[in-house]
Amino acid sequence: MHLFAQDLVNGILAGGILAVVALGFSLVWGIMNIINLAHGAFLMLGAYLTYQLFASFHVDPFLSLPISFVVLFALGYLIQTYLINWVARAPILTTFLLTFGLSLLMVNIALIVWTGDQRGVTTAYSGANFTIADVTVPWTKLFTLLAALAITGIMQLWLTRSKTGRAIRATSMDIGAAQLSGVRVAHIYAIVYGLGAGLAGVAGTLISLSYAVNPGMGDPFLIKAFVVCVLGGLGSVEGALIGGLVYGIVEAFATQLDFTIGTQHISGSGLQDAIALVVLLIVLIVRPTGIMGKATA
Amino acid sequence: MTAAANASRTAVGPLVIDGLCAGYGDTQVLWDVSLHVEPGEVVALIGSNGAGKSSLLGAVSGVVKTWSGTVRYGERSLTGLEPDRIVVAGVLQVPQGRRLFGSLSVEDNLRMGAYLRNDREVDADLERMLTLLPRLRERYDYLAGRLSGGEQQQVAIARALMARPQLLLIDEMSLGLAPVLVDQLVELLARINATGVSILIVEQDVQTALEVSSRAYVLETGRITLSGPSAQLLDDPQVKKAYLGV
Amino acid sequence: MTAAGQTAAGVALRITDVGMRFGGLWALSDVSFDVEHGSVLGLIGPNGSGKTTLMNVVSGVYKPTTGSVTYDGRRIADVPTHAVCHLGIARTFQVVKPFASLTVRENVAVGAMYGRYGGKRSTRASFERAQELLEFVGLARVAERAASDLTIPDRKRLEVAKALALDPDVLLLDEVMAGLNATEVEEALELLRDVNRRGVTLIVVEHLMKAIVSISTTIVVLAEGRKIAQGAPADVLASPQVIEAYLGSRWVKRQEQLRIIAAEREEAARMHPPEAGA
Amino acid sequence: MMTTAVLRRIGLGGITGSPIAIAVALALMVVLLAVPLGHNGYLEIVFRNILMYAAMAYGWNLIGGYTGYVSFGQVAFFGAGAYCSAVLSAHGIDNLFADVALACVVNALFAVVVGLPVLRLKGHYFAIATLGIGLALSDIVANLDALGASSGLAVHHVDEAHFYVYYYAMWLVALATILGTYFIARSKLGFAFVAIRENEEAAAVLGIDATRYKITAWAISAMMAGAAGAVFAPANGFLDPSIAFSIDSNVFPIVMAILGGVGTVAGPFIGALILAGANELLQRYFIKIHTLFFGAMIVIVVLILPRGLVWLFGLKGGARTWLKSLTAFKA
Amino acid sequence: SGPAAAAGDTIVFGSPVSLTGNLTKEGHLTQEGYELWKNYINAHGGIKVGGKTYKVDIKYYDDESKNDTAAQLAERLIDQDHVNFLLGPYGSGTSFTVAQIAERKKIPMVEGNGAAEKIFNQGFRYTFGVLSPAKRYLEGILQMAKAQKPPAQTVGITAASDAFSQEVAQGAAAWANANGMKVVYNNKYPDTATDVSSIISALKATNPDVILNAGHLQDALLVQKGLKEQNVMARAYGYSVGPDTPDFASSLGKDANDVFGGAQWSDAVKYKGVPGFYQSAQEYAKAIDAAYHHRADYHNAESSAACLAFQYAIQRAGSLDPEKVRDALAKLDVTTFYGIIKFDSRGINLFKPMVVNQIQNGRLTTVWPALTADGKPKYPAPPWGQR
Ligand SMILES: Nc1ncnc2c1ncn2[C@@H]1O[C@H](COP(=O)(O)OP(=O)(O)OP(=O)(O)O)[C@@H](O)[C@H]1O
Ligand SMILES: Nc1ncnc2c1ncn2[C@@H]1O[C@H](COP(=O)(O)OP(=O)(O)OP(=O)(O)O)[C@@H](O)[C@H]1O
Ligand SMILES: [Mg+2]
Ligand SMILES: [Mg+2]
Repeated sequence: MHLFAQDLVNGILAGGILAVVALGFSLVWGIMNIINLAHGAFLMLGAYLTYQLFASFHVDPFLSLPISFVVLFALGYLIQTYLINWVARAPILTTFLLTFGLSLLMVNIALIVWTGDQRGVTTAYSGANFTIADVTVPWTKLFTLLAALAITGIMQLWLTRSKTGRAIRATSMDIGAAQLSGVRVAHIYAIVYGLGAGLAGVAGTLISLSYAVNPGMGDPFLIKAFVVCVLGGLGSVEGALIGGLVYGIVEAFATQLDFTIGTQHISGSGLQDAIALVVLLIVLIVRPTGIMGKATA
Repeated sequence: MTAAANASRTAVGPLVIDGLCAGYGDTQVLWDVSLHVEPGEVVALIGSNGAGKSSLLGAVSGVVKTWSGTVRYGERSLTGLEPDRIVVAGVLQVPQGRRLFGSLSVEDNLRMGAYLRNDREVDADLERMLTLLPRLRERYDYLAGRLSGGEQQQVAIARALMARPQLLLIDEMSLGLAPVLVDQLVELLARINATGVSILIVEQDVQTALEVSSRAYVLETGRITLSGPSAQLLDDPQVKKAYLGV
Repeated sequence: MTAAGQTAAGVALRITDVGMRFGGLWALSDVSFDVEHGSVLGLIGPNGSGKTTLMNVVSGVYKPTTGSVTYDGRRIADVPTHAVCHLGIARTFQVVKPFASLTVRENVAVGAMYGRYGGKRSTRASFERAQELLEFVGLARVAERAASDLTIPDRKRLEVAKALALDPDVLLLDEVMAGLNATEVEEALELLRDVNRRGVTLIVVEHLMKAIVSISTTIVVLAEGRKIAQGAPADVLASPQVIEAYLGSRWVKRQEQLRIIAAEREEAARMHPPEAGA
Repeated sequence: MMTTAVLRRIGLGGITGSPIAIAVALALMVVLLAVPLGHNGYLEIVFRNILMYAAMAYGWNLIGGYTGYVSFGQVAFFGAGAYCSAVLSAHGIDNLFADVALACVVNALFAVVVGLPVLRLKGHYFAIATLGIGLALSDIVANLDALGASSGLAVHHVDEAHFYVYYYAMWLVALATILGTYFIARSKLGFAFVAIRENEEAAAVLGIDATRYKITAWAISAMMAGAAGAVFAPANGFLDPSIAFSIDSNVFPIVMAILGGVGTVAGPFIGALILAGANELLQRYFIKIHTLFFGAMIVIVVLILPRGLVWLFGLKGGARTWLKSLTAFKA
Repeated sequence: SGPAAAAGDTIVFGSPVSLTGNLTKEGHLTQEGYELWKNYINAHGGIKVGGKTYKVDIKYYDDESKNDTAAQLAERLIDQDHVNFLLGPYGSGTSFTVAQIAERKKIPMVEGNGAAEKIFNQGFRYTFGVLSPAKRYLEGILQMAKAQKPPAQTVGITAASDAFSQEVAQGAAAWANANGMKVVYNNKYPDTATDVSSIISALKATNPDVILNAGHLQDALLVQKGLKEQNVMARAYGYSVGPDTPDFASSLGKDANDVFGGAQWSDAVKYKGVPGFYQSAQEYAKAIDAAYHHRADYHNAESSAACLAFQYAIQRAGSLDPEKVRDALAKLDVTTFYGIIKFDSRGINLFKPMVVNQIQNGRLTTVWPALTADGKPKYPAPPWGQR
């Protein structure tokens, strides 16, 4: 029972981070129809930025959250405006390839700048924790979860309530009609891509607190972002949050599973990914557009 | 942010198209087209399918690139501007096929029409639209993509009106609409026009088009072949034969 | 003229108490009527009254929430969408859906290959049939073009050709004449009459009253998902309920004008019998 | 209807493909017959991999290009095919024909079983579900001791002197996928696939049983990938999940197809040749930063040739058309 | 088609190595080890082979940390670049696939970075590994813990799912079982794990005396942070890979203290090598520091040792003929700064012991076996926050 509660907590805490990772990816995909393979690289840059600020100027990682967001938003905005925008309306596979190239570029530039060394952000309070009812909760992860909730909340409000948010959603449905309503599509796209990058940067900052910082660190998160955003429903903010939490919890519980098939003993923790993916498939079969996805007209 | 939003709804000047040529890829579809719409006027553009009517409206609203010739609106040249800049200039298009934002609610679609406006009267205008088109009030929270064809056409017109345009370009307004609804829209156009908005209307229902307009142009395979007061064209034997099926 | 194509007798389609609900909205409720073999049924009604929805129910795309549709006694809801055309029912889409990257001829040929014969017709025979139909609907001149290049009326023609390629007994036409001008509508009507003469039962949805009146044997009027009138064209169009819900006063006025013009012409013709015309 | 919109934007060409492109592809195939004569084992591997990726690209093209179901899971079939060979080898059967035959049978069954639920999904959801299948299968194999778990299995292979058999076997698999694609594209089957891609609802109304044909396309494409995997395993001599289900084998065929030109018969080949050639040169001259240059190259190619390399061949109007193409997709 | 004779009077070695990908750091350390040896040899005149002196050159390619790429590049080094011999890549997976190519092409390879015994159980004749096998990596820590008072009695193991880590974990579990310790937890996590909290929760619930992790640097960091976050209290914490690499201490700061690491080598070992290269660990460490400005790490040393195996074997063979050099390698038995280099019939070096290091106040100190140690193990570990 205690382990059950602990796993639930572990899963929720891990899921919060995954939600932030998936959020920006999901928006860019859902709104611009671009599968942004550079998302992992943005995340990595966010983590390095946090590391560098921490190592050189002792900036607390939580304080560098807004810095990561702004810097990566700007980077994303520029990349969209000067590179991706040239093929923004090209088939989805073309932009897929372009972002693949961009990702290789950024990862390898990072490799030159920071080398392949593993870096870490270890603050004075890192690892600090409290225990209630036998369940241990690390403070940093709790704050990370709260930050994730706040970020998704703000995003959700902004997308549904603000004028720009509405224009973003409209543009995702019909570029031509949006233009005829006075929307400057290139600008909207740059904002969305910037947002995606900015959110990846924020995720990178949060991740740097628990995960080793290195140039290739984005890859496993990118794959999880794929799954989480589809699990929750593409382009949906609540979807990313719920998808992230479901994924985190499933992974946590998968760890404690054990199978025996004939003489073969299989531990669930080795199968974490497979179990999470089977859950994804089941969800999609029951709800073909994800947990929060709406069937489009 | 925008001139259009806060400016008066009276048209700033005539729309003057001069020697316009345009096309898609290598195929030219418009040949040396010249026409004008005076402030406060309702002008109809008629022609058979594929004549280039939609392309002409597109060239004005910036979605079709012009090859040569000019489009001027009042003091401003619209030639080669991006569509969103043309909206800023006060020229709004109701596109053929409605092009609603399918997964946005009716309300959000209407609010998108007011995207460039920063004034405080947006809500009041919204209310006015709902009074004008009561069906929209019933469907206010619906996703636009779920509406029937006719309901969608109403949303499309209302959306354009939400921008408080000075010149409205309407493509195939009556397409797929019940006769009773066409009546309502015709009245609606008259009322909009009465507030000083000029209208350039493209219509397959030539009868209706000529009834609501004061002047009309006939476009045939990309060229203007005939123009004049609508009443006169209604009686023109050529027009009768080709477009009215009489 | 309206009954020109009536050959076989008996009920082809029987629509019984059909209701269709989307979320909280009943797009159709308690709709019942029969369609005779060889007849032309005109289906009209205000926008959003459920005409397209009914077409979707009849063609097996939607399963109705209540009631049933039978074709020659068979319940359509029990037949998967793709197999409905094996029964002999074909339909067009209001929003035309050509296979954009295929040529016009290929579009029609696909229908011929799979349609009524469920993939048993050979590729060659299918292309031959496609060619015949393209000539029939007047698209032979653009047979090699990509369907996405067609103008809207040509797309509507293509839509009809595709449906005909299924060799249907019943053809459901959803606003295939919208966007055509009066002259083009005449041509289209001629085509449909021809189809009907060949024994195909038609259900026609249109907002062009002139077209509906001139082709239908019976008209059914829907409003807010309910049937509000059914009968011969003249009777239905005179119904005050239909005028109020659908036709509108301007239409009535215009009809009045047309009748006066016609009467005047007749009068004039009586006074001055036509000789060489003028 | 998402799928249709997406795929229309992919800009897939006519159904049968241009005869010139097919001729180019076949001519390339004939030239490739000569590779083993050079007695350069490395080049042989390079070209064998090109053939392998090409076979997978054609497999992908059938379900992703023709039928409109963009799959990121072809590697699952590749891996399954590879493990078929490994298992046969573990049972003392070293016969490429048996390997390929088993891989085809197993993959066809696998495709049907998985396809029934998965092919009900549309567009992005389908893509990710298929990505998931590849990852999950990799994970599962990594935990099965019978398949060597994560430490892998040695697969028996012939000695150095006879190594060319793998090359020619892969050549035959690639040829089969090209010809298969060509004939399917011209058949009734091909028309059913394209109709489903363009509009599944409209296809159903024309009498096409979408479920059945989607599964057919998926199964054939699975066999294509599986056959490539079945030849790869003994040629590589060793198999572990990271090799059998590598991201490269998943992404490269797609990258090659796009770089060369999606929906063309010659595209994947040209794409594969250019990628392999570029990689070769970059590895040679920029050892430490070759991946950086590789990334830069992809970015540049996409920006200057957004429709793929093959598009250059049919270019009419020279530089002017090309300049126009640069802004064709601009937002 | 054998390789062409060395170009002019240079012996060319080839190595695919991880310059990018997730083993980049380890790949760089490997390359440093190779380069240090090459520079030493060339600065000291070269290698004498049957009366002629050869300079050495090493050709590298980037295998991107991918098993199949490594094999492909090995093939290229042999067929295209005509290298004389192969030096191993980094990692067991890549070493395995490259070994296969070496076998097929009959080109000897000596590797210092693939410790999985699976590589040596295939009957390969041309592959030699200078390192102790994977199963030994954590044995030393268990021996050490068992020798403490009171002796540690229970062990909990977490392991990455790759071949090397799995062998390490199995080796440790087997040793523990054979020596009267109880394995209370033994579970694996995927290589791509981004969060290991639940494994740690389960581990914590079994309350072991010794916690071992078999994995690589990246997951070692993740696990160490996780242990602190969940306040897991054990007497000793040991890693197969991690503490020996400077990154471990630099990224964890104080939290890295008192952690044990199994190592192939440390700069505290006291071997006395034969002439021809740096003869002691201390000289070697100084040279690494001078060249690369960091403390010598065992990846450096084992990589240099692989080169040394070739150096002595070539000298003894008196020829560059692959077959003769292979035979000389098989018979090799020398002691170097790195320890004894001698291969069993399968080609792996079972003759060199491992050492145990511990991070004490930020410094890597060798604590086991007592003979080579330059410090005493700090045991049991103090609670978190007091390090
Ligand atoms: N996006 C496009 N690409 C290529 N050709 C086009 C495009 N749009 C229209 N055309 C062609 O341009 C010509 C004029 O088309 P346009 O839509 O302007 O005519 P229209 O008069 O509006 O006809 P309709 O009554 O059918 O709306 C037609 O031949 C059409 O095929
Ligand atoms: N898939 C759907 N989901 C929800 N509501 C729907 C759906 N399809 C139609 N509706 C609703 O059902 C009602 C009837 O729509 P339908 O398309 O059948 O009307 P129609 O009579 O064909 O109108 P029109 O003449 O404008 O084409 C409309 O109010 C519409 O909003
Ligand atoms: Mg038009
Ligand atoms: Mg309808």
